[in-house]
Amino acid sequence: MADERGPVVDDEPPMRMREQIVLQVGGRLLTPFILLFALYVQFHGDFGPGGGFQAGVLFAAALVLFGLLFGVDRVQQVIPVSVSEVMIAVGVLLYAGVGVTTLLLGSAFLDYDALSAEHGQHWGILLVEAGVGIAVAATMTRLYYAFGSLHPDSEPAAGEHGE
Amino acid sequence: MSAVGTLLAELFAEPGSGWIAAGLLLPVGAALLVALLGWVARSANLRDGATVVVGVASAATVLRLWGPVSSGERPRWLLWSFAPGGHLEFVVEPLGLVFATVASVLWVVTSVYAFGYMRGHHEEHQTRFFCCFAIAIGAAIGVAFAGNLLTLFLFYELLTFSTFPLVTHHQTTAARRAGRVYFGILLSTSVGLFLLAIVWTWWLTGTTDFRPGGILAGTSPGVLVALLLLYGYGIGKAALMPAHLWLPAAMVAPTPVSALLHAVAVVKAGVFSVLKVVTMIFGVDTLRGAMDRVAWGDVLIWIGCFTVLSASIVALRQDNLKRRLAYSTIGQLAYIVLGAAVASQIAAQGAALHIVTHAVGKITLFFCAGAIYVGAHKTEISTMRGIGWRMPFTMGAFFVGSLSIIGLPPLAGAWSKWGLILGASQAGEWLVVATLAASSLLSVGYLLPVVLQAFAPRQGGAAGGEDAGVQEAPLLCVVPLCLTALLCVVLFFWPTPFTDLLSGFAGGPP
Amino acid sequence: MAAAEATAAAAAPLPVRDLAVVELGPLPLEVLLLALLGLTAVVILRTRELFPAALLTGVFSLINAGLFTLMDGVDVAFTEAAVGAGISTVLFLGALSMMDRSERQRPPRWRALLAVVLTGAALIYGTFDMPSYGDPQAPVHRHIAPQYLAGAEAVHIPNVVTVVLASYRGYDTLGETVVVLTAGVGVVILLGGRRRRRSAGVGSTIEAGGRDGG
Amino acid sequence: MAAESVGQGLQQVALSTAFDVHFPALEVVLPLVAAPLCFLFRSRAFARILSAAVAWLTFGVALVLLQKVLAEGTVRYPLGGWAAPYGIEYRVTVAGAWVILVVSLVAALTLLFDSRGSASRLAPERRYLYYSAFLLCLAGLLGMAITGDLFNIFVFLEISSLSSYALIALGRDRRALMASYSYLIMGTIGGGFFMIGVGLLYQMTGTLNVEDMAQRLPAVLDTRTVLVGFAFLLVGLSIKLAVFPLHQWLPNAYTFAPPRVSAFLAGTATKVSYYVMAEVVFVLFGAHFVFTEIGLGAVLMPLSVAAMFVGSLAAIYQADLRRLLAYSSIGQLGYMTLGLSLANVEGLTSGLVHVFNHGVTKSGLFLVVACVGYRTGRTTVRSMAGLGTRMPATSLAFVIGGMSLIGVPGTAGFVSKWELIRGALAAERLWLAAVVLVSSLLAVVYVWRVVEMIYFGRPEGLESLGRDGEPVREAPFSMLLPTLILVAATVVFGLWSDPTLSVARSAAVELLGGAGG
Repeated sequence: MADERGPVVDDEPPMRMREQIVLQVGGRLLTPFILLFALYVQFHGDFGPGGGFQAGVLFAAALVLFGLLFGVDRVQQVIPVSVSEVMIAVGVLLYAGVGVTTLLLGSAFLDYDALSAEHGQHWGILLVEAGVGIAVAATMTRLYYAFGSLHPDSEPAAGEHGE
Repeated sequence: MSAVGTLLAELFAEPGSGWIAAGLLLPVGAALLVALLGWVARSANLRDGATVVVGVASAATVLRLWGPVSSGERPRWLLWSFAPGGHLEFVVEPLGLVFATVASVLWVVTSVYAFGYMRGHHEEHQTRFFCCFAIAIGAAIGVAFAGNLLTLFLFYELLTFSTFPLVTHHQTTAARRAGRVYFGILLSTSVGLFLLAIVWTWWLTGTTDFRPGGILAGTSPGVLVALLLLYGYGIGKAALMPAHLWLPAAMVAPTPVSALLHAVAVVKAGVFSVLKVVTMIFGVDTLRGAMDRVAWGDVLIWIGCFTVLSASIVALRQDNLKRRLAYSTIGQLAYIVLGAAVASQIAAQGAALHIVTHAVGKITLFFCAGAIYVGAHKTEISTMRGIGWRMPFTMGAFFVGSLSIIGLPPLAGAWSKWGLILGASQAGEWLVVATLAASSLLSVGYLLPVVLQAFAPRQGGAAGGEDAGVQEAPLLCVVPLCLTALLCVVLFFWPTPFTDLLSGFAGGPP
Repeated sequence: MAAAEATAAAAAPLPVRDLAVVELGPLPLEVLLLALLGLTAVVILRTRELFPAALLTGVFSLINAGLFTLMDGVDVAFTEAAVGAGISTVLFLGALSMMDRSERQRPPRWRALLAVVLTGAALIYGTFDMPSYGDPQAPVHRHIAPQYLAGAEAVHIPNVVTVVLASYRGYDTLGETVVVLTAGVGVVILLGGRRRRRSAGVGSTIEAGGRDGG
Repeated sequence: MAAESVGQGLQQVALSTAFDVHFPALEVVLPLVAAPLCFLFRSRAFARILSAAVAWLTFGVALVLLQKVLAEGTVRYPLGGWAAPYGIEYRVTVAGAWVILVVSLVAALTLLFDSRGSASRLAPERRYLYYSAFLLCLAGLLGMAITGDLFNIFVFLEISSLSSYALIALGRDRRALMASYSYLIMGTIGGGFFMIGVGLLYQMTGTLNVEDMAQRLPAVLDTRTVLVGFAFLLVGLSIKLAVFPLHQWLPNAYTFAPPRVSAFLAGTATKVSYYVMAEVVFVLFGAHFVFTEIGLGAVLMPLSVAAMFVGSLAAIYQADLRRLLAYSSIGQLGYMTLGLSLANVEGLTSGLVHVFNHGVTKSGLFLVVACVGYRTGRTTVRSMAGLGTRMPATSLAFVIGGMSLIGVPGTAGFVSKWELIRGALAAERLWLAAVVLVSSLLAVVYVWRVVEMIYFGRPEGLESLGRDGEPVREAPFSMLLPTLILVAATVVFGLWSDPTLSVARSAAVELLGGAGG
């Protein structure tokens, strides 16, 4: 174990990877497939293992991998911090929105059968899983932004604010 | 809205309940009015005028209840239940009516005196003072009319809280220290012991209602005596030694407060509660039986006797007039506790009467002490030599009050002391009789020297430099104290309203 | 045995069929993985260097995922692998990049050790009366699960786990999603106000509030 | 209902068409939806108005629910339309409705409190995050009290816990971070224990619905698994409830959190845990098992008494007002758990009525301290010196709230204490009544220290100046109003205790009657 930490522990661990050409090429190739796999897991949750939660994590993992290799900035060009935050809320609201919709349709909260007599369960599950996926992916990405973009010299500011 | 409606309906549902409400609420109204006029309108005269007007109204309301009560009615007012097993209920019976009368009538007198004193002294925060004063009187009337132990306890605590700002009026370090003792003792005894005793009673009987003849019949004698002890010390306002310490400590207060505390509201609420508990929770017969059957059944009597004698001896040694009066009060309060502890009807009546006579006598003495302070700026007895010639009314009243406290005819104190001694001797409590006799001698020893000192011939010519500033206190101070001194005399010749009302109050169910 | 009968009785609504209880003895692979899991845990505890410790937690999660797979909990294993071994390791590393990388020497914490031992002992004690692993008569399999299976079949969703999570217990899953949101809000509250200075250039440091003090 | 539906596939529960059937769901969903909305719109003004509106709405809904429960008995709501043991069911009991009423009331009033004083570590333009976390915490607490499903309790426990860690960490003092961290560690252990307990019980019963589990537990009560599961549930909840000696996270958390957060959490968080504990003890396992067979009373009662004394004693020695109030809370929680450990109607009633009485009192007091902190810039006992004349209303509020902590007759605190004493007597324990009374004398000491400082203390030097360098004056009306409402409630419900007591009593009767399903 002690040997393995060598290249990583050096200063600025994540940054160092930018110079590893093999990793970069491999990562560039892998990322789209991971994203695709995430989508598969998302929508195949009805039939096989998986669902929104796992898909969201996978999706974020792809972004994280990309970020580790090419820098957080590059990821943030695609998904800015503000977008990631918005998507967290959107995911949760999508889920809760399904519930509110069924409730407004006169059935119980989250009673998918209110959506459609025949396919209500399918639609409902699809929608809420999408909500979970969006929320989880966005949250994980946001967490990564929070931790991955910090540097040892950016100590928390001491400033305090009144309102 | 309906709640208010129900309240009003209940208020006048039973005869007399409206008067009870008025008696209780008028002082509260006075407090509000005082606050309004003092803080908002900022008019001292209006404020003080309002106090007197409402005070008179409140006294009249209480006096209005004499008629029905003496004809055997027991007006009651069930307000609401504030806890299961605890209703806020008021019942007017003779003993409570006597106490309420003393409190409300003397409130008016004390108020008038207080105007003179506070203005003569240019005291600050007078509005707060009179506001708390009014609330304290309301609380005292609440104690008097309480229909059960919990209601009594509620107002008992309200009395503690409302008098605290009065005791610590000057907000000095000394006041804070005294306030701590005052509050600490009164609150810890009441919460730690009194409330426990109430809870125990309620556990034993399932009720806390006051009933003629008591509710504890059939309880084992040992428990009864233990309970009696709990009540005796739990009601810290009765100032049994060693729970008496709050009383001398409270002497830092302005004198009208001392008069109120020592003659009217606080201490009397204490001994009244003891008396009421003994007569209407234990029942004198039940208690008598228990005391005879338990070896240490007389323990409260021993404590009472000890308190009487030691307080009197301590009083002998005090040079500060207010402190001497405070210790005298402790001794005199123990009379009433003794009257209750003897557990005979006659002694209980004597004790009840003593609430009245001692109140009138002691308030006179305190008024005098305050008047001396205002007029002569003296607090120590040793410096009062000859002031009687300059303040004849004040010191004359002091003399009358002293004789009443000592218990000499033709002054009111004689009747109550007579009743106590009679009751004790009938019950065979010779220790109590001896103590009362000894205490009378001791009170001669600590009160009359003050008078002698005041009327002693002045040394070194007429206008001694020291006495130059001495003059009679303002009229607002002198008139009330003459009035109370007069009452001491009147009550000797005309005690019948009280004696009639109180006759047989300690007996069983009518 | 009494306990086993009791559990069977508790599952009364369904007739107790005379199923041959398959005694699923511990498989060699499971024993191996469990031993590895324990070993990893001990190594994590003993390591003072935080970097390998963080990586080892990833390993720990992977082994766990393997165990879950063996127990047919594929969905759980999937999650464990993705979250435990993937994202959280990266987050650990990110957090480590801003602090000391080795733990300070500390005296052993006996109270904590005692608490852990007690908890472990209680857990092991609690397993004594559990239904055997894979016992088809276990209450878990007999009380509500059949309804879930039937329900999933009726709507033609083969993955029962998805039906249970998203529909039967969909509200729980909403709650879990909100937990994720809460975590996001918490992190944004605590860390989100800080600006990256080195790579984002000078401009962003002078944004409103500048040093927000997160 | 189970037998007929098996094999039918998805079975649905028909709901009546009236809209108020959805109130149980709305109670939790409202704040749950409002939280991401605040997060989405990133506007402080929007978040502030929305959160206050939602809190008052939940209060209104809670009122309606309570009335409904009292009139019609337990209100059930099948989430997702799935019947009880299969889906998650909201089961609004009297006790649950009572607790959500307290939680939403305290939330509504603390959100009404002008936040000018609560300087936090958030920059003004990011304050919407605060409201988002606050709403999440509210949703979590409401969800815990309203749900009838053990795992669902855990989920909402996590929501409320996580958000409260974030909220506490927002305190202006840097020590807030450490306080939040240690609460996080303890809270996570507590939550984890609860989860383990739920898992073990699920193993033995195959269900997560509280009532269903309660029916199936008696058959397996003598197994070691159930026993251990019960222990884990109880210890986990005890941590969240700050039962002595698991209380150590509480003082720092309440001391360093932003003022309004202290006020909110002090009035609600532990109270909800109390309700869940009562539910686990009386509904899930039943008083007979818990108290007769296991003898929990022999453990919980001494611990409660210890908490009463240790908490109050520690409060006496605190220099910081909020820490003083926090230790006082530990003592007051002791009264509540003592009531629970008596396992009779009076005892449980006292605990449940104290949920309201203490919640209102303590939140009011924390708001008083917030007012003082806003004007003086400090929250030490010293900072109260001489406030009696300069902040008369605030000072009076503290005195009244303090009296309620002591249990002075006429305040709400007395009502709870009286009921507790009744409980002790009903359990034939006169000494316990004496202990309760003596312990309240300790409250006199710590309250009186502050009161003396208010009316007798003399500010020295710069202490007479507020934080803006000007003389200290009365707090602004927008801060005073909610504070005074809470404090006035302690007097109103101290004198007019019929409504609070009767609800608490029916809740207690219901919980005790729920033994064994």
